[in-house]
Amino acid sequence: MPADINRIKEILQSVTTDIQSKTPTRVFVSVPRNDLIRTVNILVSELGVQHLSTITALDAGTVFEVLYHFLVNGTEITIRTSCPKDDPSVESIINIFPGAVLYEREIHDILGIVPNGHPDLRRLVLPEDWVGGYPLRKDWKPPEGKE
Amino acid sequence: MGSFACVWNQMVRGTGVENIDPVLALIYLLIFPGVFFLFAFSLFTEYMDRKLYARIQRRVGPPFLQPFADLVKLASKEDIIPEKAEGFMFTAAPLFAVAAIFAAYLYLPIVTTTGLHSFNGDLVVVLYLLMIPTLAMFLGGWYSGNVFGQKGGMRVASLLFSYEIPFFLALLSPALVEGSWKMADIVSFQQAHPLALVVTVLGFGIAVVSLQGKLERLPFDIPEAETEIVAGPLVEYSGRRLALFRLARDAEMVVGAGLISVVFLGGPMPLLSLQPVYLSWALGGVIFLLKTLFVVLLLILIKSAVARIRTDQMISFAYKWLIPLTFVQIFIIIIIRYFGGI
Amino acid sequence: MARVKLPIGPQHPALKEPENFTITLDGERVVDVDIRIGYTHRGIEKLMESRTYTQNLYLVERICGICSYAHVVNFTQNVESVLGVQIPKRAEYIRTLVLELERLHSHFLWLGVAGHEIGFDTLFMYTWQDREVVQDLLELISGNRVNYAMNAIGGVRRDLSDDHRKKVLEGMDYLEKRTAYDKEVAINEKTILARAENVGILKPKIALKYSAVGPTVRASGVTMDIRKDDPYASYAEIPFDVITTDTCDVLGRIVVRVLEVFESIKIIRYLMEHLPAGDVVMKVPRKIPVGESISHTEAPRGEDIHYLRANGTERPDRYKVRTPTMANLPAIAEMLKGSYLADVPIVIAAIDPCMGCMDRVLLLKEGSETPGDIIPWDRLRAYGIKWYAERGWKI
Amino acid sequence: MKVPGKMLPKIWVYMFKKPVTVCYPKQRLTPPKNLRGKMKFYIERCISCGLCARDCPSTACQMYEIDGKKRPVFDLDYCTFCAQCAESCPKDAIEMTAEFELAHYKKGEAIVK
Repeated sequence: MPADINRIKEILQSVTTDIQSKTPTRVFVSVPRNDLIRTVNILVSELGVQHLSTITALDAGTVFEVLYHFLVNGTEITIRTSCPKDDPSVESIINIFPGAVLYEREIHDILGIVPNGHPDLRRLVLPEDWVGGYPLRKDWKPPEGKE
Repeated sequence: MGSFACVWNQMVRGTGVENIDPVLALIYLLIFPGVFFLFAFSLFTEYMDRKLYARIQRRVGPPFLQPFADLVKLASKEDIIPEKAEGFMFTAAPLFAVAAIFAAYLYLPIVTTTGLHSFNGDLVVVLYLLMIPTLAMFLGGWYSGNVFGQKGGMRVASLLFSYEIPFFLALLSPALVEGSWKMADIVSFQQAHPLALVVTVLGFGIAVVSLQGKLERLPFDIPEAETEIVAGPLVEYSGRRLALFRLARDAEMVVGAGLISVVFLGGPMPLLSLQPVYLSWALGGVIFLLKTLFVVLLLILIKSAVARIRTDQMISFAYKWLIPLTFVQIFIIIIIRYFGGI
Repeated sequence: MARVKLPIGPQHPALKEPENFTITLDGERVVDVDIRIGYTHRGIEKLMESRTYTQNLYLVERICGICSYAHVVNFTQNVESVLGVQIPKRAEYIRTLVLELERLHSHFLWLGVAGHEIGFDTLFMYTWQDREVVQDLLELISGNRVNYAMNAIGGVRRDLSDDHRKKVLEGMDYLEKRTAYDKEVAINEKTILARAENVGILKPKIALKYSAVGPTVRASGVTMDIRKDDPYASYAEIPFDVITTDTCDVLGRIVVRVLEVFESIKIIRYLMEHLPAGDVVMKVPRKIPVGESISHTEAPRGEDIHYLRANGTERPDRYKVRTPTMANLPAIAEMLKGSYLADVPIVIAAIDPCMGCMDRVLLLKEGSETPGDIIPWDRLRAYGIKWYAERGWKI
Repeated sequence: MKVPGKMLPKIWVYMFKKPVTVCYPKQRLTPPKNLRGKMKFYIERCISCGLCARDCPSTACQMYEIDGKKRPVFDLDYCTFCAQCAESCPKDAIEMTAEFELAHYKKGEAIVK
């Protein structure tokens, strides 16, 4: 049973009105990055969200977008937030969802977005002595002399 | 040469043949049923083990000479001794293992009722010699300087008693039946009273299961559990020394199975006194061989039907089931003897 | 022996793929686990940005060698959703068929691997023999055993003939019989029970806390199955049950997977009996309009979620893949703590890890060495020794 | 009943049965007809459109000048056998065959023109 879009609009009234839904099971919510933790908390307490599917980060030209995908009753609720390129950081949500620990390490690793408050920001997918920058940024160039 | 003849005379007394040529004694020691035969038979047992295991799993399995080819290949490979390894113990361990097994083998009554040399208590000597490869394994693993090797060595040492005690007790039960620690006496007794074999069936089962543990085969291959600690004590071994360890393992299987077939199944029994003497040897040898292979078959069936258990489970299995059952076996024998059944 | 650090991996017989679990042992007990991934990082997400959608079809497939089709279905569903097209019904049925066959082959493979991890090689060989039946069916339907190349954007590439249908149904009959026996063995063989019962406990609360997915959470009694929750392909029309157990241990994970095999057989029978007629593919434009889409499927290992951002060209702007193993990984550390060393392989195997899928993104060369250089053996060895020495490992 | 050695009866039966694996290359299994193996290229049907080379995900198929016309050349060293070229071809000039034994000694020997 998909979550009710009107219910989501109602509970998130105080945070944002930018809520889109093309199909019943996909909801996109855009929030400023300062309101991220508040939004997630509202979703958890009001809607009973328990499962974090993943975190996607991407280089959207002028800003970095970070998308948090939550799954509740078969509906994929995506919270979209963004951070400027000169200050690539978001609040870490691992206090609410400990399962985010690897996803946040991953976005830190490949895009250089710092999740503030994350206790363990070692490399995840790239080698520990990697110096080639952040490969998923659009301005990234592969090092010279690749195979 | 004189001493050989002396030994030989003592040995063949069972069949009533006197004054054998010392050359034959050498043949006995080196070719049949001595070192060379054990070597070939061990490799054959490994082949049988692998082939039947493969067939049970519906695979084709290795060709006949594969174990030999493996041995030759390993022997011709570079022999690496890790820097961290304790040189002497690490290199000597496989030699101890092989030497002990080959020595133990010579005491088994294979073609006649006695082995190369028979004396009171030879059963105990064979049991002790059979323990040396396990100790060599522990030392080799411990001194290899590798974490996995040490872990494996620890496991070898900690599991030692869980199978050695039931194995010792089970193998001593036929000795209790006969009242002698001499394998020649046990075999002769069994030849005289074939029904005595029935009494020790329980002991036979226990001995086979403990032998499985002794050989570190499934479900007791905990010391070298491949998916946990890679190869355990053998992790740093390579080339010749690994080949020797593997040969020791195969020979241990033959000697262990042979020992069980001697004390529980009557060894080369029924012994017929045929003329010339080598015919009766041959017959005894063939019977012994078949009995040994039967025990090996049991080992293979056990191996293919179970999963590996954990260290703690193995210890509790040994103390909860194997050892009490051996006491039951010994108790049965004492009662039967008390009432003069045998 | 005091505390020992045991490196399980990157190369270790318990792991079929290179990952590193550094296990701190106190005797035989595990006290701490540290996980390091990334050894098979291939840069697929980055690579996808430089390829057309058609080419990406085959790249996505190669994220994983086992659940490859779940990834392709996700990719095509994403692209179709951005395009706003509805694919023909028959195509949906065929996709569902291949998805379920893939689940069968993955679960059989897993059963075998689990058997191997606890040293039960005979079970391993028997289940893989059954798996071969599924593989032959997949080869018959798609033309290859592993990477099926079945999907096109807007449908599937190959149709199903009556002969194929008959063969699939025959195969299902055979598998049902064999799996009944496997189930009988798995829940009654004492040595398996000894190794699986009360091992790798994952309480439902912890499972939810770490957002675990798939059979791993279903074995902890959490009902979560994307096929039911958010039906894709033709799952909305098919009657089937979501299997859960509440034993929370490795045995539960075995039972869930074995019972799921029966469910898959049921689903495949239904599909074969109700296969609608019609086209299997429709024409779609090469250029995909601006838009974004999320698609998730219930891969054999759990929820597999993909995100696509399209920018109106022939190539995607960003493609994000999150494989089930990645979601289950944080839970492993919880399961391992306090268990025996001997349980480590089976506990790791119990989530059905597929490290290759997990590590997708990229790698050109070790960063500190000049990229493109061939590193000589002795330098590589010195580097390795240094690497381990820095982490306090004795080698 | 929960006992160790539950499989013993089956093991005993299988011990005397033929193995299910085959000794390749002495024995061979026949692959299904629609296997995606080595491709066959009908040059007379080719209209040099280059769609195959464009869609090839692994640069195995590239266009070269042959007898004054652009023709695809397939290098099987790179090929992933996805059959997208056969799919893309508007004139069905490319066909996948069931031939799968493609081992060769040197790089660049396995080429389909």
